[in-house]
Amino acid sequence: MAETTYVEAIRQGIWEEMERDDTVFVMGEDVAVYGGAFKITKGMLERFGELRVVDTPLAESGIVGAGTGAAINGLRPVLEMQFADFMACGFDQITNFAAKCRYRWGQAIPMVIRAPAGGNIHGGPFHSQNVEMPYVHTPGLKVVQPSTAYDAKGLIKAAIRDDDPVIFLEHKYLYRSVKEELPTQEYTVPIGEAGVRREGSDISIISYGWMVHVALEAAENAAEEGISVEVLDLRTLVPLDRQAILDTAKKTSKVVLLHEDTLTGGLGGELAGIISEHAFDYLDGPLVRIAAPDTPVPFSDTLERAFLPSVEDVVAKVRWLHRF
Amino acid sequence: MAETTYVEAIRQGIWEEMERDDTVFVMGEDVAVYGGAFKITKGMLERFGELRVVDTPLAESGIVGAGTGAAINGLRPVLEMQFADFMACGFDQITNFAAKCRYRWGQAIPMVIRAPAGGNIHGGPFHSQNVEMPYVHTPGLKVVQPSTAYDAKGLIKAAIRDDDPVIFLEHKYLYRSVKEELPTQEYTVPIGEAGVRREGSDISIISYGWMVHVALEAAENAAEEGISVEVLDLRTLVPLDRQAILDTAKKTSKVVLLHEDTLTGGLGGELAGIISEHAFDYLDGPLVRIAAPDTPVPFSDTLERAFLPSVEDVVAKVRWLHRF
Amino acid sequence: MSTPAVAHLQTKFDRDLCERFHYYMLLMRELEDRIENKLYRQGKVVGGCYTGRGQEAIPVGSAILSRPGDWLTPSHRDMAALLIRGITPEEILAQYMGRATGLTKGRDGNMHMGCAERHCVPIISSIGASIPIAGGLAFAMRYRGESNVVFNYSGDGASSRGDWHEGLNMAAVMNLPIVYLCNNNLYAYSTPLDKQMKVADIADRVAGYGIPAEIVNGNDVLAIYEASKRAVEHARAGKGPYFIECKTFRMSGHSAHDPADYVPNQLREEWSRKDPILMLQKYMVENLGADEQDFVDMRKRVLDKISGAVEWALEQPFPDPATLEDDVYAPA
Amino acid sequence: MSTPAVAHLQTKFDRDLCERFHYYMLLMRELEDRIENKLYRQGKVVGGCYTGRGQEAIPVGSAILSRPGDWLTPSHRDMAALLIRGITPEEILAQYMGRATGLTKGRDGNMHMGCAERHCVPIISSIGASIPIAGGLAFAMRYRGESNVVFNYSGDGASSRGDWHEGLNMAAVMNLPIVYLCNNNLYAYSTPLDKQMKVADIADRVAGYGIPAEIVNGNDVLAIYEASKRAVEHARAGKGPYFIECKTFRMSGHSAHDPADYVPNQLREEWSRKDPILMLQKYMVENLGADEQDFVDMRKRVLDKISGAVEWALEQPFPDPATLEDDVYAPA
Ligand SMILES: Cc1ncc(C[n+]2csc(CCOP(=O)(O)OP(=O)(O)O)c2C)c(N)n1
Ligand SMILES: Cc1ncc(C[n+]2csc(CCOP(=O)(O)OP(=O)(O)O)c2C)c(N)n1
Ligand SMILES: [Mg+2]
Ligand SMILES: [Mg+2]
Repeated sequence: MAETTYVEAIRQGIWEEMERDDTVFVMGEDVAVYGGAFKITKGMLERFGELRVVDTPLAESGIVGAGTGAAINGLRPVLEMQFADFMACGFDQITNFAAKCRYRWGQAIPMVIRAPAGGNIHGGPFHSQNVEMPYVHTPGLKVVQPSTAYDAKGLIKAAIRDDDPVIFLEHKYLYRSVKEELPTQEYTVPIGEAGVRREGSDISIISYGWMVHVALEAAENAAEEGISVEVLDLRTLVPLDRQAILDTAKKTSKVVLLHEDTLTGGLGGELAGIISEHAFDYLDGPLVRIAAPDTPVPFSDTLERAFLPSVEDVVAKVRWLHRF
Repeated sequence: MAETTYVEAIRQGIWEEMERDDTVFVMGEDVAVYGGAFKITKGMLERFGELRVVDTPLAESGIVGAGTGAAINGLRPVLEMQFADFMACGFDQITNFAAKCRYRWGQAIPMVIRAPAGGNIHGGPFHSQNVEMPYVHTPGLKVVQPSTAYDAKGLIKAAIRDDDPVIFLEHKYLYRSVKEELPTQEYTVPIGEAGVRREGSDISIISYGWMVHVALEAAENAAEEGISVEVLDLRTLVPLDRQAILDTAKKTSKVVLLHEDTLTGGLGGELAGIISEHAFDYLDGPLVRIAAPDTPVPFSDTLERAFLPSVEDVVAKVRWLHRF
Repeated sequence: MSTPAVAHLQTKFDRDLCERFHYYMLLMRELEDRIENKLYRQGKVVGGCYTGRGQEAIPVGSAILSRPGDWLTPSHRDMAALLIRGITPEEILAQYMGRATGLTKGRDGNMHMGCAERHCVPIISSIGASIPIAGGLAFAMRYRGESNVVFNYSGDGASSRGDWHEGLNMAAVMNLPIVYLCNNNLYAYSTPLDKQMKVADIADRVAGYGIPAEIVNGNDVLAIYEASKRAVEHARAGKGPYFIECKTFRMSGHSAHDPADYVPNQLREEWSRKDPILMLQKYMVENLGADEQDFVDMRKRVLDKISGAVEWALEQPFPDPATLEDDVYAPA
Repeated sequence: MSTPAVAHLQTKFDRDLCERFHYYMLLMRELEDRIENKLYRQGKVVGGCYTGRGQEAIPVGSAILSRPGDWLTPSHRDMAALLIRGITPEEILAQYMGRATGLTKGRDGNMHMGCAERHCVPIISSIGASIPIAGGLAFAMRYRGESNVVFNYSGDGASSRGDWHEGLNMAAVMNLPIVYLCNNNLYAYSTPLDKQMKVADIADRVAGYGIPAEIVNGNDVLAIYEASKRAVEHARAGKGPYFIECKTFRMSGHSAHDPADYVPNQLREEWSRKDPILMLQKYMVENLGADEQDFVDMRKRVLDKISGAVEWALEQPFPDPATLEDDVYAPA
């Protein structure tokens, strides 16, 4: 059977939900006629019509606001930000209003904000950022980032069915670099459940997004040196699967926290907080964070490669921690 | 000699810098004629004139952009956000442009964005938030929050002299609740240096802002039970004083990380990351985070009191950790 | 500032309708007065305190036209819009006092209230943010082919915000059924209109969106009613958004703690002569046979209602701290 | 869309000035052509690739009026503005190729470049964000009592952003010396003007700020020069901001990877007949005694310059990874 890419998996997921539920609609810049900057919404205009596939003016705050209003009034918007970086333009609407509706007045906001994020595409400071943390930090939002085509489809479907606002971060580098056969049967992937991608006994790497693949490659390399590495893919950043995080930490007693996002204020700290508080007795070594350095995302290849955590970086730290 | 409040200390600091350097100016909503929602800029219009004390339209992104442009063109803007919560409206300008100018094109942005933050004033979900983390997470920005009148004056002066954009978070509850005698001589407090507020040997509490006072009270109570608590006031959140953080952690081997901000994605995680990685061998107990729960800031007294970390919460955790 | 077009009344305003106007305007006035000048100063109300004193005609003359399926996004000076939608003084007072039975269960405060069932979006504190939200509410109406409309309320200051621009523009491009009621009360906090914008009227700003706009006397409930009627018919008929600029004045400080020294006395005096309640009463006397005694009776009715509500509210429980973490997310 | 007023030329355009126009327009055209159609496809240029093909008259006719103390905030379709400010093809090519000697030292890419010394703010990727920045630059000019001005460049799509609104409004209220050059090229990525706004002209949007606006033929460098001159004089004289809407067309995809199928062929053909370089050449032939051979010579000069620059750029070093963490903060 044919393999489905990550980008196509997301497209299928949205498509299926639009077939299933006519309150679901997509909205954003260039999503209708053009089919979206990354072609996620391609063909939807023709199938679902311009009431449900809506090109907007260039106005992120307006788009998020409109989505939120539509969600209040009974629809299930799936909004596209052309790049995750520009979600910053709708930051107030997302964090100050949408996130708080349920708490303030019991109003559900069943809205998905999709945003192509991440680097390794020579996108530079404005088209490569990992923007999860401000949203992870905002109570009321859920945050998801799939690392595989299977999860991408299952999670976008779950996100659309979810009754809370979900920030759905798609990794641009994974769009076309990962693919797999998908089930013919319908399925969803539950929000809030991490997945063990590789079992291991010496060291755990906890990661998400593209870095899961880096972790798996590093684990493979480490295996050749006799180090058994477990890889946990968080998949959902809010709510975090604390159980899975603590389970793997307790199992291996040595943990590497890996993300593509910059170090300071990144999710690695949150994970360190959880583990160092709740699995302290189990730890046999420092919690090692591997992340991009605290700089804007550089453009040029030599710099971007140095910026992004690499398989070698991970193997080196794994080796070090193993010896600890 | 008369004692100076935190609010007045900031006012004096800005005033002195405006006297010293005529490229310094203040800009924001209601800062000129009205003297600012919290009266920080009171009297400045009369003294410095309307070219240097500028009322703006209601437009946070416009204000931050104008400040950034003015900084590029040789001035040193001190911008006021009426409440830290509304900085969200200028989020793109702050994080995507101002923060990256030096890295992208070597352009200094000597700008201060002042923002009244924090709760305990019955401000509810839109007027009580602790917004530091998205800015802590943005390379290129510095982030400061003083806990005393002395530091407030010294740090605002240092921030104005700093050649990088500084997010200066003022705690609204401290504005009028703390005061002290200030030196008659001019002084600044260096950005990037934490301060030990109380020496202790059993347990360290690392905190900042209003929570430093809560920590000190808790330390006092703990002392009565024979527990010696050290209190470290970070003062600057970016760049963090790693040395001071690791020193106190290594000294006492038991650390409580305390902040008013909500737990998930809060600074406590970052601190846990640093300590669990770089002082692992010294730790004799879990890193304990105390923070507000992951909810919007509630309005009503019963809820807000339950939401905010209290002296009792801290004492209880200190006691627990001491016994560990 | 150009003067509002003199209202040329086309509606036959009957006594019944005018009494409803009168009732809601008076109820808002007296309820806010009680809150600001009594309960706030007595420390019984928590947090800040914003009133729409002098602006009552705006929510009343417009919201009274709303149907159950419509949505409203009031500003912090539109309490009467909530009252008209059936939200009670009891609920409002409990909200102001931070009680568990308030509209936000004590989680939010003062005017930051609304109600999903009665289709009122609680005030969004970020000024201007309600404009795109109104767009989305209206989008859903168009999506389902309804003839409902959104009543969006905001102030002059809001019109400087980027959200205002983005929201108005999208509504125009998408032809959404929204009636914008802008209360131009000459100030945004301490900032006078000429520091907010260079043009004379907010309506001048609206022309650039291709949205019809008109200027009315914001203290004349009859004029607002007529303009709103035109606007609502326009929007219900699928002709898109419509903007009404209501020239008015904030007869109070920005909030209870603000003495508003920055407002010239002359301006305050000038506008106090244009009190919207007095204007309506004059009309009722001159055209509908009402007399002073009617107004005295009405005021008593309103004050009694409020007193009863205050008593009730003061006995309401504060929120149980155990509920602190409820409702951040949907129940699993 | 209303037709631009026919340029009524008041300036005596001499051969020297027209040759400068010609040179910069051609240099931009050919340099971008080399980048997009050769270097990009050869994989020698990193990242995306945006050009201003067909829009060269706009940066040229305006930036040529800039003085050293002025500031420019070009958009991604204004390469000639950089060239006029003295930024070289070498620097631009090194930037596009991500080299250490590019304008951002390889830290940013493609059109996201500028230069502090030559007073060009590098393109801000967040569309619309440059409008408030222009305000701040101009504020500092007024602060110091200079007669300098800011040249701000943006597109039709930008005019829907909140930042555009906030920035224009503040500039109007504060009477700041800014000349806005809006390239209305009918599209924002795939989005045509009628999905961007309901009014016909961007200038209609500007009226609401109290900023004078005029519409010019964006492919006529002489008309742009004249309008810019009026605008610059206005701004230098302390009369505040001035807005010029340049009607033009993007003679390429949004970027190199975009075939722009959504553009009707007819439109493309119509506009290709209005090529700004051909328009200028026609003027020079008819009025200034230029002939084909002059243009052939000029083109050769430009192509030689570019070839030399490409050679140079290809030999430039890539950034040293050791510099990765430099310049995030001021040196201690
Ligand atoms: C985005 C934002 N910035 C600042 C504030 C603080 N603030 C609250 S009300 C107000 C003035 C609003 O003026 P206007 O829109 O004219 O409404 P009015 O209060 O006059 O009815 C300000 C500045 C806010 N709530 N939101
Ligand atoms: C805030 C923001 N949203 C989206 C984008 C993605 N984007 C880049 S250029 C562009 C279209 C810009 O249109 P316009 O302003 O008309 O300029 P043009 O490209 O036509 O010159 C878009 C949507 C962006 N850069 N910034
Ligand atoms: Mg107002
Ligand atoms: Mg365009």
